[in-house]
Amino acid sequence: MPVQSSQVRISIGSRFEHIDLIQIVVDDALARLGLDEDSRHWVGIAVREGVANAIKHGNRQDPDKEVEVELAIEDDHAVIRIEDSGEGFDPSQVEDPLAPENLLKPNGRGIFYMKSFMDDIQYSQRPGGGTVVTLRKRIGDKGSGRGPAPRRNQET
Amino acid sequence: MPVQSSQVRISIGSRFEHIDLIQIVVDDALARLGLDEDSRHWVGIAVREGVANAIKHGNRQDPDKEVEVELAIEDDHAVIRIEDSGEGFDPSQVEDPLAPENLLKPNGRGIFYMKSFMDDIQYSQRPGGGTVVTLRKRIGDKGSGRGPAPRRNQET
Amino acid sequence: MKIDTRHSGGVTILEPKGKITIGVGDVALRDAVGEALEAGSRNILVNLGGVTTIDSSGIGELVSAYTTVSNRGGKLKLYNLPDKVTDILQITQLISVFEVFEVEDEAVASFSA
Amino acid sequence: MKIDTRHSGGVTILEPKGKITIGVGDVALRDAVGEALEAGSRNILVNLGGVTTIDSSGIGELVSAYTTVSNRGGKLKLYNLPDKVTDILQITQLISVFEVFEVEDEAVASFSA
Ligand SMILES: Nc1ncnc2c1ncn2[C@@H]1O[C@H](COP(=O)(O)OP(=O)(O)O)[C@@H](O)[C@H]1O
Ligand SMILES: Nc1ncnc2c1ncn2[C@@H]1O[C@H](COP(=O)(O)OP(=O)(O)O)[C@@H](O)[C@H]1O
Repeated sequence: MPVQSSQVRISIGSRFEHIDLIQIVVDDALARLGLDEDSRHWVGIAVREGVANAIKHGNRQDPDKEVEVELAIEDDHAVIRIEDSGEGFDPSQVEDPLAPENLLKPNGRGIFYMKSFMDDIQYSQRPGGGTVVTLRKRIGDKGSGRGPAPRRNQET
Repeated sequence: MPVQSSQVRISIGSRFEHIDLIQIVVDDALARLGLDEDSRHWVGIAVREGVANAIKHGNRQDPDKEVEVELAIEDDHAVIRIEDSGEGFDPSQVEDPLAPENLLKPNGRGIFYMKSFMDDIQYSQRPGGGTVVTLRKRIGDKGSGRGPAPRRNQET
Repeated sequence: MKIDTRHSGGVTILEPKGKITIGVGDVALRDAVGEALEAGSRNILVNLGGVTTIDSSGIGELVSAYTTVSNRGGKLKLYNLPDKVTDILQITQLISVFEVFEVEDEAVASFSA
Repeated sequence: MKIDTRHSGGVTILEPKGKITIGVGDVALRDAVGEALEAGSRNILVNLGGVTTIDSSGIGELVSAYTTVSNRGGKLKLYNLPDKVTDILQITQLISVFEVFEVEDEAVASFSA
Protein backbone atom coordinates (compact mmCIF):
# COMPACT_ATOMS: atom_id res chain seq x y z
CA MET A 1 0.00 0.00 0.00
CA PRO A 2 1.76 3.17 -1.09
CA VAL A 3 1.72 6.23 1.14
CA GLN A 4 -0.29 8.78 -0.73
CA SER A 5 -1.36 12.22 0.18
CA SER A 6 -4.85 13.51 -0.48
CA GLN A 7 -6.57 11.37 -3.07
CA VAL A 8 -10.06 12.71 -3.16
CA ARG A 9 -11.78 15.73 -1.69
CA ILE A 10 -15.48 16.46 -1.71
CA SER A 11 -17.18 19.65 -0.64
CA ILE A 12 -20.88 19.87 -0.05
CA GLY A 13 -23.24 22.61 0.96
CA SER A 14 -24.51 21.95 4.49
CA ARG A 15 -27.57 19.86 3.68
CA PHE A 16 -28.33 16.46 5.17
CA GLU A 17 -29.36 15.11 1.77
CA HIS A 18 -25.74 15.29 0.63
CA ILE A 19 -24.67 12.77 3.27
CA ASP A 20 -25.66 9.84 1.04
CA LEU A 21 -23.34 11.10 -1.63
CA ILE A 22 -20.39 11.25 0.75
CA GLN A 23 -21.12 7.73 1.92
CA ILE A 24 -21.23 6.52 -1.68
CA VAL A 25 -17.87 8.09 -2.47
CA VAL A 26 -16.24 6.73 0.65
CA ASP A 27 -17.69 3.30 0.00
CA ASP A 28 -16.43 3.25 -3.56
CA ALA A 29 -12.96 4.41 -2.55
CA LEU A 30 -12.71 1.86 0.26
CA ALA A 31 -13.94 -0.93 -1.98
CA ARG A 32 -11.11 -0.15 -4.36
CA LEU A 33 -8.71 -0.39 -1.42
CA GLY A 34 -10.03 -3.90 -0.82
CA LEU A 35 -12.00 -3.26 2.36
CA ASP A 36 -14.76 -5.82 2.76
CA GLU A 37 -18.43 -4.90 2.61
CA ASP A 38 -19.13 -5.22 6.32
CA SER A 39 -16.23 -3.02 7.31
CA ARG A 40 -17.29 -0.50 4.70
CA HIS A 41 -20.77 -0.42 6.17
CA TRP A 42 -19.43 0.56 9.58
CA VAL A 43 -16.94 3.08 8.26
CA GLY A 44 -19.73 4.52 6.13
CA ILE A 45 -21.93 5.01 9.18
CA ALA A 46 -19.08 6.63 11.11
CA VAL A 47 -18.47 9.01 8.21
CA ARG A 48 -22.19 9.84 8.09
CA GLU A 49 -22.01 10.81 11.77
CA GLY A 50 -18.99 13.03 11.24
CA VAL A 51 -20.60 14.77 8.29
CA ALA A 52 -23.95 15.08 10.07
CA ASN A 53 -22.22 16.78 13.01
CA ALA A 54 -20.32 19.11 10.67
CA ILE A 55 -23.60 20.07 8.95
CA LYS A 56 -25.69 20.32 12.10
CA HIS A 57 -23.47 21.52 14.93
CA GLY A 58 -20.61 23.00 12.89
CA ASN A 59 -22.25 24.83 10.02
CA ARG A 60 -25.73 24.91 11.59
CA GLN A 61 -27.28 23.76 8.34
CA ASP A 62 -26.33 26.92 6.49
CA PRO A 63 -26.37 25.59 2.91
CA ASP A 64 -23.84 28.25 1.87
CA LYS A 65 -21.27 26.90 4.30
CA GLU A 66 -19.33 23.97 3.02
CA VAL A 67 -18.37 20.73 4.66
CA GLU A 68 -15.19 19.35 3.21
CA VAL A 69 -14.33 15.66 3.27
CA GLU A 70 -10.89 14.45 2.33
CA LEU A 71 -9.98 10.83 1.69
CA ALA A 72 -6.37 9.79 1.85
CA ILE A 73 -4.24 6.78 2.47
CA GLU A 74 -1.60 7.27 5.12
CA ASP A 75 0.63 4.31 5.89
CA ASP A 76 -1.79 1.41 5.85
CA HIS A 77 -4.83 3.38 6.95
CA ALA A 78 -7.69 4.94 5.12
CA VAL A 79 -7.95 8.42 6.57
CA ILE A 80 -11.11 10.47 6.30
CA ARG A 81 -11.00 14.10 7.38
CA ILE A 82 -14.23 16.02 7.81
CA GLU A 83 -14.06 19.79 8.20
CA ASP A 84 -16.62 22.44 8.96
CA SER A 85 -16.39 26.16 9.57
CA GLY A 86 -18.35 26.26 12.81
CA GLU A 87 -17.45 27.54 16.24
CA GLY A 88 -15.82 24.35 17.42
CA PHE A 89 -16.40 22.58 20.72
CA ASP A 90 -14.54 20.78 23.45
CA PRO A 91 -14.81 17.03 22.80
CA SER A 92 -13.72 16.26 26.37
CA GLN A 93 -16.98 17.81 27.61
CA VAL A 94 -19.17 15.45 25.62
CA GLU A 95 -21.24 13.19 27.83
CA ASP A 96 -21.07 9.40 27.83
CA PRO A 97 -24.18 8.08 26.06
CA LEU A 98 -23.88 4.80 27.99
CA ALA A 99 -24.26 6.50 31.37
CA PRO A 100 -27.62 5.48 32.86
CA GLU A 101 -28.89 9.07 32.92
CA ASN A 102 -28.15 9.42 29.18
CA LEU A 103 -29.29 6.04 27.94
CA LEU A 104 -32.76 7.22 26.98
CA LYS A 105 -31.72 10.56 25.54
CA PRO A 106 -32.65 11.09 21.90
CA ASN A 107 -29.18 12.32 20.98
CA GLY A 108 -25.54 12.33 21.99
CA ARG A 109 -24.48 9.09 20.28
CA GLY A 110 -22.76 10.41 17.15
CA ILE A 111 -19.20 10.70 18.45
CA PHE A 112 -19.69 7.40 20.25
CA TYR A 113 -20.67 5.76 16.94
CA MET A 114 -17.49 7.09 15.34
CA LYS A 115 -15.34 5.82 18.20
CA SER A 116 -17.03 2.45 18.03
CA PHE A 117 -16.68 1.93 14.29
CA MET A 118 -13.29 3.40 13.51
CA ASP A 119 -9.82 2.41 14.63
CA ASP A 120 -9.08 5.97 15.65
CA ILE A 121 -10.80 9.35 15.84
CA GLN A 122 -9.17 12.69 16.57
CA TYR A 123 -10.61 16.17 16.87
CA SER A 124 -8.69 19.30 16.04
CA GLN A 125 -9.29 22.98 15.35
CA ARG A 126 -9.29 24.16 11.79
CA PRO A 127 -6.79 26.98 11.36
CA GLY A 128 -9.34 29.49 10.05
CA GLY A 129 -11.96 28.43 12.63
CA GLY A 130 -14.07 25.31 12.63
CA THR A 131 -13.68 21.67 13.51
CA VAL A 132 -11.74 18.87 11.88
CA VAL A 133 -12.49 15.28 12.78
CA THR A 134 -10.04 12.72 11.47
CA LEU A 135 -11.22 9.13 11.21
CA ARG A 136 -8.80 6.27 10.60
CA LYS A 137 -9.44 2.71 9.53
CA ARG A 138 -6.77 0.13 9.00
CA ILE A 139 -6.81 -1.37 5.51
CA GLY A 140 -5.99 -5.02 5.16
CA ASP A 141 -7.77 -5.62 8.43
CA LYS A 142 -10.47 -8.08 7.39
CA GLY A 143 -12.48 -7.60 10.57
CA SER A 144 -13.20 -10.29 13.06
CA GLY A 145 -16.77 -11.35 12.44
CA ARG A 146 -20.07 -9.84 11.51
CA GLY A 147 -20.20 -6.97 13.94
CA PRO A 148 -17.96 -4.03 14.62
CA ALA A 149 -15.64 -4.31 17.60
CA PRO A 150 -17.14 -1.99 20.19
CA ARG A 151 -14.12 0.11 20.98
CA ARG A 152 -14.05 3.10 23.25
CA ASN A 153 -11.10 5.45 23.18
CA GLN A 154 -10.50 7.67 26.11
CA GLU A 155 -8.53 10.24 24.12
CA THR A 156 -10.03 12.94 21.94
CA MET B 1 -36.32 23.79 -9.09
CA PRO B 2 -34.58 26.43 -6.97
CA VAL B 3 -31.58 28.27 -8.37
CA GLN B 4 -28.67 27.13 -6.30
CA SER B 5 -25.02 27.90 -6.48
CA SER B 6 -22.36 25.24 -6.06
CA GLN B 7 -23.81 22.17 -4.41
CA VAL B 8 -21.02 19.67 -4.54
CA ARG B 9 -17.36 19.81 -5.49
CA ILE B 10 -15.01 16.87 -5.85
CA SER B 11 -11.27 17.00 -6.35
CA ILE B 12 -9.27 14.01 -7.43
CA GLY B 13 -5.64 13.36 -8.11
CA SER B 14 -5.11 12.87 -11.86
CA ARG B 15 -5.64 9.12 -12.07
CA PHE B 16 -8.01 7.40 -14.44
CA GLU B 17 -9.22 5.07 -11.71
CA HIS B 18 -10.92 8.01 -9.98
CA ILE B 19 -13.23 8.54 -12.95
CA ASP B 20 -15.64 5.88 -11.70
CA LEU B 21 -16.02 7.77 -8.47
CA ILE B 22 -16.91 10.99 -10.26
CA GLN B 23 -19.47 9.15 -12.34
CA ILE B 24 -21.00 7.63 -9.22
CA VAL B 25 -21.31 11.03 -7.54
CA VAL B 26 -22.81 12.66 -10.60
CA ASP B 27 -25.21 9.78 -11.05
CA ASP B 28 -26.36 9.96 -7.46
CA ALA B 29 -26.82 13.72 -7.61
CA LEU B 30 -28.76 13.57 -10.88
CA ALA B 31 -30.95 10.74 -9.61
CA ARG B 32 -31.95 12.95 -6.70
CA LEU B 33 -32.85 15.67 -9.20
CA GLY B 34 -35.20 13.19 -10.83
CA LEU B 35 -33.25 12.56 -14.03
CA ASP B 36 -34.16 9.16 -15.48
CA GLU B 37 -31.65 6.33 -15.68
CA ASP B 38 -31.04 6.52 -19.42
CA SER B 39 -30.34 10.23 -19.38
CA ARG B 40 -28.03 9.71 -16.42
CA HIS B 41 -26.12 7.09 -18.36
CA TRP B 42 -25.39 9.54 -21.16
CA VAL B 43 -24.54 12.42 -18.88
CA GLY B 44 -22.29 10.06 -16.95
CA ILE B 45 -20.40 9.14 -20.09
CA ALA B 46 -20.03 12.79 -21.08
CA VAL B 47 -18.67 13.59 -17.63
CA ARG B 48 -16.23 10.67 -17.90
CA GLU B 49 -14.93 12.18 -21.15
CA GLY B 50 -14.47 15.60 -19.63
CA VAL B 51 -12.64 14.20 -16.62
CA ALA B 52 -10.54 11.86 -18.78
CA ASN B 53 -9.43 14.83 -20.90
CA ALA B 54 -8.62 16.88 -17.80
CA ILE B 55 -6.51 14.01 -16.43
CA LYS B 56 -4.84 13.08 -19.72
CA HIS B 57 -4.44 16.24 -21.78
CA GLY B 58 -4.77 18.83 -19.02
CA ASN B 59 -2.83 17.45 -16.06
CA ARG B 60 -0.92 14.86 -18.09
CA GLN B 61 -1.69 12.20 -15.52
CA ASP B 62 0.36 13.88 -12.82
CA PRO B 63 -1.30 12.38 -9.72
CA ASP B 64 -0.31 15.43 -7.68
CA LYS B 65 -2.32 17.72 -9.93
CA GLU B 66 -5.98 17.86 -9.12
CA VAL B 67 -8.99 17.74 -11.35
CA GLU B 68 -11.90 19.56 -9.80
CA VAL B 69 -15.50 18.77 -10.62
CA GLU B 70 -18.32 21.01 -9.50
CA LEU B 71 -21.99 20.12 -9.63
CA ALA B 72 -24.56 22.85 -9.47
CA ILE B 73 -28.10 23.58 -10.46
CA GLU B 74 -28.50 26.76 -12.45
CA ASP B 75 -32.02 27.63 -13.51
CA ASP B 76 -33.42 24.28 -14.60
CA HIS B 77 -30.12 22.77 -15.67
CA ALA B 78 -27.69 20.47 -13.97
CA VAL B 79 -24.32 22.09 -14.55
CA ILE B 80 -21.10 20.13 -14.29
CA ARG B 81 -17.83 22.06 -14.42
CA ILE B 82 -14.59 20.16 -14.86
CA GLU B 83 -11.33 21.99 -14.27
CA ASP B 84 -7.70 21.06 -14.75
CA SER B 85 -4.46 23.00 -14.38
CA GLY B 86 -2.98 22.16 -17.77
CA GLU B 87 -1.81 24.36 -20.59
CA GLY B 88 -5.17 24.72 -22.25
CA PHE B 89 -5.97 24.30 -25.94
CA ASP B 90 -8.01 25.85 -28.68
CA PRO B 91 -11.24 23.87 -29.03
CA SER B 92 -11.91 25.42 -32.44
CA GLN B 93 -8.86 23.55 -33.77
CA VAL B 94 -10.19 20.13 -32.80
CA GLU B 95 -10.89 17.95 -35.81
CA ASP B 96 -14.27 16.49 -36.71
CA PRO B 97 -14.22 12.78 -35.85
CA LEU B 98 -16.95 12.14 -38.44
CA ALA B 99 -14.81 13.40 -41.33
CA PRO B 100 -13.92 10.42 -43.54
CA GLU B 101 -10.19 10.85 -42.93
CA ASN B 102 -10.76 10.69 -39.15
CA LEU B 103 -13.35 7.96 -38.96
CA LEU B 104 -10.85 5.17 -38.31
CA LYS B 105 -8.61 7.13 -35.94
CA PRO B 106 -8.27 5.62 -32.48
CA ASN B 107 -8.94 8.93 -30.75
CA GLY B 108 -10.48 12.34 -31.13
CA ARG B 109 -14.04 11.47 -30.12
CA GLY B 110 -14.12 12.74 -26.52
CA ILE B 111 -15.36 16.26 -27.12
CA PHE B 112 -17.74 14.90 -29.73
CA TYR B 113 -19.19 12.53 -27.12
CA MET B 114 -19.76 15.45 -24.76
CA LYS B 115 -21.46 17.50 -27.46
CA SER B 116 -23.65 14.56 -28.39
CA PHE B 117 -24.78 13.69 -24.89
CA MET B 118 -25.21 17.07 -23.25
CA ASP B 119 -27.53 19.96 -24.02
CA ASP B 120 -24.62 22.36 -24.01
CA ILE B 121 -20.85 22.35 -23.61
CA GLN B 122 -18.58 25.37 -23.23
CA TYR B 123 -14.82 25.66 -22.90
CA SER B 124 -13.11 28.45 -21.03
CA GLN B 125 -9.72 29.28 -19.55
CA ARG B 126 -9.20 28.87 -15.87
CA PRO B 127 -7.99 32.15 -14.35
CA GLY B 128 -4.81 30.66 -12.89
CA GLY B 129 -4.13 28.60 -16.03
CA GLY B 130 -5.84 25.44 -17.16
CA THR B 131 -9.07 24.47 -18.82
CA VAL B 132 -12.67 24.55 -17.65
CA VAL B 133 -15.30 22.61 -19.51
CA THR B 134 -18.89 23.33 -18.51
CA LEU B 135 -21.51 20.71 -19.31
CA ARG B 136 -25.21 21.45 -19.06
CA LYS B 137 -28.19 19.13 -19.01
CA ARG B 138 -31.76 20.22 -18.70
CA ILE B 139 -33.56 18.67 -15.75
CA GLY B 140 -37.19 17.75 -16.14
CA ASP B 141 -36.44 16.80 -19.72
CA LYS B 142 -37.48 13.18 -19.72
CA GLY B 143 -35.59 12.37 -22.92
CA SER B 144 -37.20 11.29 -26.12
CA GLY B 145 -36.59 7.55 -26.32
CA ARG B 146 -33.86 5.10 -25.63
CA GLY B 147 -30.97 6.83 -27.33
CA PRO B 148 -29.32 10.17 -26.87
CA ALA B 149 -30.23 12.85 -29.35
CA PRO B 150 -27.15 13.21 -31.54
CA ARG B 151 -26.64 16.92 -31.32
CA ARG B 152 -23.73 18.84 -32.73
CA ASN B 153 -23.07 22.36 -31.63
CA GLN B 154 -20.99 24.57 -33.81
CA GLU B 155 -19.93 26.90 -31.02
CA THR B 156 -17.14 26.14 -28.55
CA MET C 1 -36.90 5.49 3.36
CA LYS C 2 -40.60 4.75 3.55
CA ILE C 3 -42.81 3.37 6.29
CA ASP C 4 -45.79 1.10 5.79
CA THR C 5 -48.34 0.80 8.56
CA ARG C 6 -50.63 -2.18 9.07
CA HIS C 7 -52.64 -3.75 11.87
CA SER C 8 -52.73 -7.24 13.35
CA GLY C 9 -54.59 -8.41 16.47
CA GLY C 10 -54.95 -4.95 18.00
CA VAL C 11 -51.32 -4.10 17.30
CA THR C 12 -50.11 -1.38 14.92
CA ILE C 13 -47.16 -2.65 12.92
CA LEU C 14 -44.76 -0.09 11.42
CA GLU C 15 -42.44 -1.27 8.67
CA PRO C 16 -39.71 1.20 7.83
CA LYS C 17 -37.70 0.33 4.73
CA GLY C 18 -34.23 1.68 3.90
CA LYS C 19 -32.22 4.15 5.91
CA ILE C 20 -33.34 5.65 9.20
CA THR C 21 -30.91 8.53 9.09
CA ILE C 22 -30.69 12.20 9.92
CA GLY C 23 -32.90 14.62 8.04
CA VAL C 24 -35.24 12.21 6.33
CA GLY C 25 -35.70 8.75 7.79
CA ASP C 26 -35.65 9.89 11.38
CA VAL C 27 -38.51 12.34 10.83
CA ALA C 28 -40.53 9.74 8.94
CA LEU C 29 -40.34 7.36 11.90
CA ARG C 30 -41.43 10.07 14.32
CA ASP C 31 -44.39 10.93 12.09
CA ALA C 32 -45.50 7.32 11.74
CA VAL C 33 -45.41 6.76 15.50
CA GLY C 34 -47.23 10.05 16.04
CA GLU C 35 -49.98 9.03 13.66
CA ALA C 36 -50.40 5.64 15.31
CA LEU C 37 -50.78 7.32 18.72
CA GLU C 38 -53.24 9.87 17.31
CA ALA C 39 -55.29 7.01 15.90
CA GLY C 40 -55.54 5.66 19.44
CA SER C 41 -53.10 2.81 19.14
CA ARG C 42 -51.06 1.98 22.22
CA ASN C 43 -49.58 -1.32 21.06
CA ILE C 44 -46.92 -0.50 18.52
CA LEU C 45 -44.57 -2.95 16.91
CA VAL C 46 -41.73 -1.95 14.59
CA ASN C 47 -40.53 -4.44 11.99
CA LEU C 48 -36.90 -3.49 11.42
CA GLY C 49 -36.31 -6.19 8.81
CA GLY C 50 -36.19 -3.70 5.95
CA VAL C 51 -33.80 -1.26 7.61
CA THR C 52 -30.39 -1.13 5.95
CA THR C 53 -28.75 1.67 7.89
CA ILE C 54 -29.58 3.34 11.17
CA ASP C 55 -27.43 6.26 12.25
CA SER C 56 -27.29 7.85 15.70
CA SER C 57 -30.23 10.11 14.83
CA GLY C 58 -32.21 7.06 13.78
CA ILE C 59 -31.41 5.32 17.05
CA GLY C 60 -32.35 8.53 18.83
CA GLU C 61 -35.72 8.53 17.11
CA LEU C 62 -36.29 4.92 18.08
CA VAL C 63 -35.55 5.84 21.71
CA SER C 64 -37.82 8.90 21.47
CA ALA C 65 -40.58 6.80 19.99
CA TYR C 66 -40.17 4.32 22.82
CA THR C 67 -40.41 6.97 25.53
CA THR C 68 -43.28 8.83 23.83
CA VAL C 69 -45.33 5.66 23.55
CA SER C 70 -44.49 4.63 27.13
CA ASN C 71 -45.48 8.08 28.43
CA ARG C 72 -48.86 7.65 26.79
CA GLY C 73 -49.31 4.35 28.55
CA GLY C 74 -48.48 2.28 25.51
CA LYS C 75 -45.76 -0.12 24.47
CA LEU C 76 -43.33 -0.01 21.57
CA LYS C 77 -41.54 -3.22 20.73
CA LEU C 78 -39.18 -4.32 17.97
CA TYR C 79 -38.85 -7.45 15.87
CA ASN C 80 -37.05 -8.94 12.90
CA LEU C 81 -33.78 -7.11 13.51
CA PRO C 82 -31.08 -7.29 10.84
CA ASP C 83 -27.70 -8.24 12.31
CA LYS C 84 -26.34 -4.75 11.80
CA VAL C 85 -29.21 -3.19 13.75
CA THR C 86 -28.72 -5.71 16.56
CA ASP C 87 -25.03 -4.79 16.62
CA ILE C 88 -25.88 -1.13 17.06
CA LEU C 89 -28.44 -1.75 19.78
CA GLN C 90 -25.81 -3.82 21.56
CA ILE C 91 -23.07 -1.22 21.26
CA THR C 92 -25.36 1.55 22.46
CA GLN C 93 -26.59 -0.74 25.27
CA LEU C 94 -30.17 -0.15 24.21
CA ILE C 95 -30.77 -3.81 23.51
CA SER C 96 -31.95 -4.31 27.12
CA VAL C 97 -34.22 -1.25 26.97
CA PHE C 98 -36.30 -2.51 24.07
CA GLU C 99 -38.36 -5.66 24.02
CA VAL C 100 -37.06 -7.46 20.97
CA PHE C 101 -38.64 -10.43 19.16
CA GLU C 102 -37.57 -12.59 16.29
CA VAL C 103 -40.86 -13.20 14.53
CA GLU C 104 -44.09 -11.29 14.17
CA ASP C 105 -46.51 -13.81 15.71
CA GLU C 106 -44.56 -13.99 18.90
CA ALA C 107 -44.21 -10.20 19.00
CA VAL C 108 -47.93 -9.60 18.40
CA ALA C 109 -48.90 -12.23 20.99
CA SER C 110 -46.67 -10.58 23.61
CA PHE C 111 -49.00 -7.56 23.77
CA SER C 112 -51.91 -9.64 25.01
CA ALA C 113 -49.82 -11.73 27.41
CA MET D 1 -13.78 -5.19 -16.83
CA LYS D 2 -12.70 -8.69 -17.75
CA ILE D 3 -12.51 -10.47 -21.08
CA ASP D 4 -13.19 -14.14 -21.65
CA THR D 5 -11.86 -15.78 -24.78
CA ARG D 6 -13.31 -18.90 -26.36
CA HIS D 7 -13.35 -20.60 -29.74
CA SER D 8 -16.13 -21.78 -32.02
CA GLY D 9 -15.82 -23.12 -35.60
CA GLY D 10 -12.41 -21.54 -36.26
CA VAL D 11 -13.47 -18.21 -34.79
CA THR D 12 -12.01 -16.62 -31.67
CA ILE D 13 -14.78 -15.09 -29.59
CA LEU D 14 -13.88 -12.31 -27.15
CA GLU D 15 -16.39 -11.49 -24.47
CA PRO D 16 -15.62 -8.28 -22.60
CA LYS D 17 -17.75 -7.69 -19.51
CA GLY D 18 -18.34 -4.34 -17.84
CA LYS D 19 -16.83 -1.03 -18.82
CA ILE D 20 -14.52 -0.50 -21.77
CA THR D 21 -13.17 2.80 -20.56
CA ILE D 22 -9.94 4.74 -20.42
CA GLY D 23 -7.07 3.36 -18.39
CA VAL D 24 -8.34 -0.13 -17.73
CA GLY D 25 -10.94 -1.61 -20.04
CA ASP D 26 -9.44 -0.17 -23.19
CA VAL D 27 -6.04 -1.76 -22.53
CA ALA D 28 -7.64 -5.11 -21.68
CA LEU D 29 -9.37 -5.19 -25.05
CA ARG D 30 -6.14 -4.38 -26.89
CA ASP D 31 -4.34 -7.15 -25.02
CA ALA D 32 -7.02 -9.74 -25.76
CA VAL D 33 -7.02 -8.95 -29.46
CA GLY D 34 -3.20 -9.00 -29.50
CA GLU D 35 -3.16 -12.43 -27.89
CA ALA D 36 -5.69 -13.81 -30.36
CA LEU D 37 -3.55 -12.55 -33.27
CA GLU D 38 -0.39 -13.99 -31.68
CA ALA D 39 -2.12 -17.34 -31.37
CA GLY D 40 -2.68 -17.23 -35.13
CA SER D 41 -6.36 -16.38 -35.14
CA ARG D 42 -7.59 -14.15 -37.96
CA ASN D 43 -11.31 -14.56 -37.44
CA ILE D 44 -12.21 -12.53 -34.38
CA LEU D 45 -15.65 -11.94 -33.06
CA VAL D 46 -16.45 -9.64 -30.16
CA ASN D 47 -19.56 -10.32 -28.09
CA LEU D 48 -20.50 -6.89 -26.72
CA GLY D 49 -23.52 -8.20 -24.79
CA GLY D 50 -21.81 -7.77 -21.42
CA VAL D 51 -20.56 -4.24 -22.02
CA THR D 52 -22.28 -1.65 -19.85
CA THR D 53 -20.32 1.45 -20.77
CA ILE D 54 -18.01 2.29 -23.62
CA ASP D 55 -16.30 5.68 -23.61
CA SER D 56 -14.46 7.33 -26.48
CA SER D 57 -11.25 5.50 -25.58
CA GLY D 58 -13.13 2.23 -25.64
CA ILE D 59 -14.57 3.03 -29.05
CA GLY D 60 -11.06 4.02 -30.13
CA GLU D 61 -9.75 0.64 -29.02
CA LEU D 62 -12.49 -1.12 -30.93
CA VAL D 63 -11.51 0.82 -34.04
CA SER D 64 -7.80 0.08 -33.44
CA ALA D 65 -8.56 -3.58 -32.97
CA TYR D 66 -10.52 -3.55 -36.21
CA THR D 67 -7.70 -1.95 -38.22
CA THR D 68 -4.99 -4.08 -36.58
CA VAL D 69 -6.84 -7.28 -37.41
CA SER D 70 -7.61 -6.06 -40.96
CA ASN D 71 -3.94 -5.15 -41.50
CA ARG D 72 -2.99 -8.69 -40.60
CA GLY D 73 -5.41 -10.02 -43.19
CA GLY D 74 -8.04 -10.95 -40.65
CA LYS D 75 -11.55 -9.86 -39.79
CA LEU D 76 -13.00 -8.44 -36.60
CA LYS D 77 -16.78 -8.46 -36.30
CA LEU D 78 -19.23 -7.57 -33.54
CA TYR D 79 -22.42 -9.15 -32.26
CA ASN D 80 -24.98 -8.96 -29.48
CA LEU D 81 -24.81 -5.18 -29.09
CA PRO D 82 -26.63 -3.60 -26.15
CA ASP D 83 -28.83 -0.69 -27.25
CA LYS D 84 -26.48 1.84 -25.70
CA VAL D 85 -23.50 0.50 -27.64
CA THR D 86 -25.52 0.58 -30.86
CA ASP D 87 -26.43 4.19 -30.12
CA ILE D 88 -22.79 5.11 -29.77
CA LEU D 89 -21.74 3.32 -32.94
CA GLN D 90 -24.49 5.18 -34.72
CA ILE D 91 -23.57 8.59 -33.36
CA THR D 92 -19.89 8.07 -34.19
CA GLN D 93 -20.92 6.75 -37.64
CA LEU D 94 -18.90 3.61 -37.04
CA ILE D 95 -21.93 1.35 -37.38
CA SER D 96 -21.26 1.04 -41.13
CA VAL D 97 -17.57 0.33 -40.60
CA PHE D 98 -18.12 -2.75 -38.47
CA GLU D 99 -19.92 -5.89 -39.53
CA VAL D 100 -22.53 -6.29 -36.85
CA PHE D 101 -24.65 -9.40 -36.09
CA GLU D 102 -27.46 -10.09 -33.72
CA VAL D 103 -26.71 -13.67 -32.70
CA GLU D 104 -23.59 -15.77 -32.38
CA ASP D 105 -24.44 -18.55 -34.87
CA GLU D 106 -25.04 -16.11 -37.66
CA ALA D 107 -21.87 -14.18 -36.80
CA VAL D 108 -19.67 -17.31 -36.66
CA ALA D 109 -21.14 -18.62 -39.94
CA SER D 110 -20.36 -15.32 -41.69
CA PHE D 111 -16.61 -16.00 -41.47
CA SER D 112 -16.90 -19.13 -43.63
CA ALA D 113 -19.34 -17.62 -46.12
N1 LIG E 1 -18.47 19.56 14.27
C1 LIG E 1 -18.94 20.00 15.44
N2 LIG E 1 -18.97 21.32 15.72
C2 LIG E 1 -19.45 21.79 16.89
N3 LIG E 1 -19.92 20.99 17.87
C3 LIG E 1 -19.92 19.66 17.67
C4 LIG E 1 -19.44 19.09 16.45
N4 LIG E 1 -19.55 17.74 16.54
C5 LIG E 1 -20.09 17.49 17.74
N5 LIG E 1 -20.31 18.63 18.45
C6 LIG E 1 -20.86 18.76 19.82
O1 LIG E 1 -20.75 17.51 20.46
C7 LIG E 1 -22.03 17.05 20.92
C8 LIG E 1 -22.12 15.54 20.82
O2 LIG E 1 -22.15 15.13 19.46
P1 LIG E 1 -22.68 13.70 19.09
O3 LIG E 1 -22.05 12.70 19.98
O4 LIG E 1 -22.47 13.53 17.65
O5 LIG E 1 -24.23 13.72 19.44
P2 LIG E 1 -25.41 14.61 18.84
O6 LIG E 1 -24.95 15.11 17.51
O7 LIG E 1 -26.56 13.67 18.77
O8 LIG E 1 -25.62 15.73 19.82
C9 LIG E 1 -23.02 17.79 20.04
O9 LIG E 1 -24.27 17.94 20.66
C10 LIG E 1 -22.32 19.13 19.82
O10 LIG E 1 -22.54 19.98 20.92
N1 LIG F 1 -8.58 19.58 -20.85
C1 LIG F 1 -7.79 19.65 -21.94
N2 LIG F 1 -6.58 20.25 -21.88
C2 LIG F 1 -5.79 20.34 -22.97
N3 LIG F 1 -6.11 19.83 -24.17
C3 LIG F 1 -7.31 19.21 -24.31
C4 LIG F 1 -8.20 19.09 -23.20
N4 LIG F 1 -9.30 18.45 -23.64
C5 LIG F 1 -9.10 18.18 -24.95
N5 LIG F 1 -7.91 18.63 -25.36
C6 LIG F 1 -7.35 18.57 -26.71
O1 LIG F 1 -8.40 18.31 -27.62
C7 LIG F 1 -8.12 17.12 -28.36
C8 LIG F 1 -9.39 16.37 -28.68
O2 LIG F 1 -9.95 15.85 -27.49
P1 LIG F 1 -11.01 14.68 -27.58
O3 LIG F 1 -12.04 15.03 -28.58
O4 LIG F 1 -11.45 14.42 -26.19
O5 LIG F 1 -10.21 13.43 -28.15
P2 LIG F 1 -8.98 12.63 -27.53
O6 LIG F 1 -8.94 12.89 -26.07
O7 LIG F 1 -9.27 11.21 -27.86
O8 LIG F 1 -7.77 13.15 -28.24
C9 LIG F 1 -7.14 16.35 -27.51
O9 LIG F 1 -6.33 15.48 -28.27
C10 LIG F 1 -6.34 17.45 -26.86
O10 LIG F 1 -5.32 17.92 -27.73
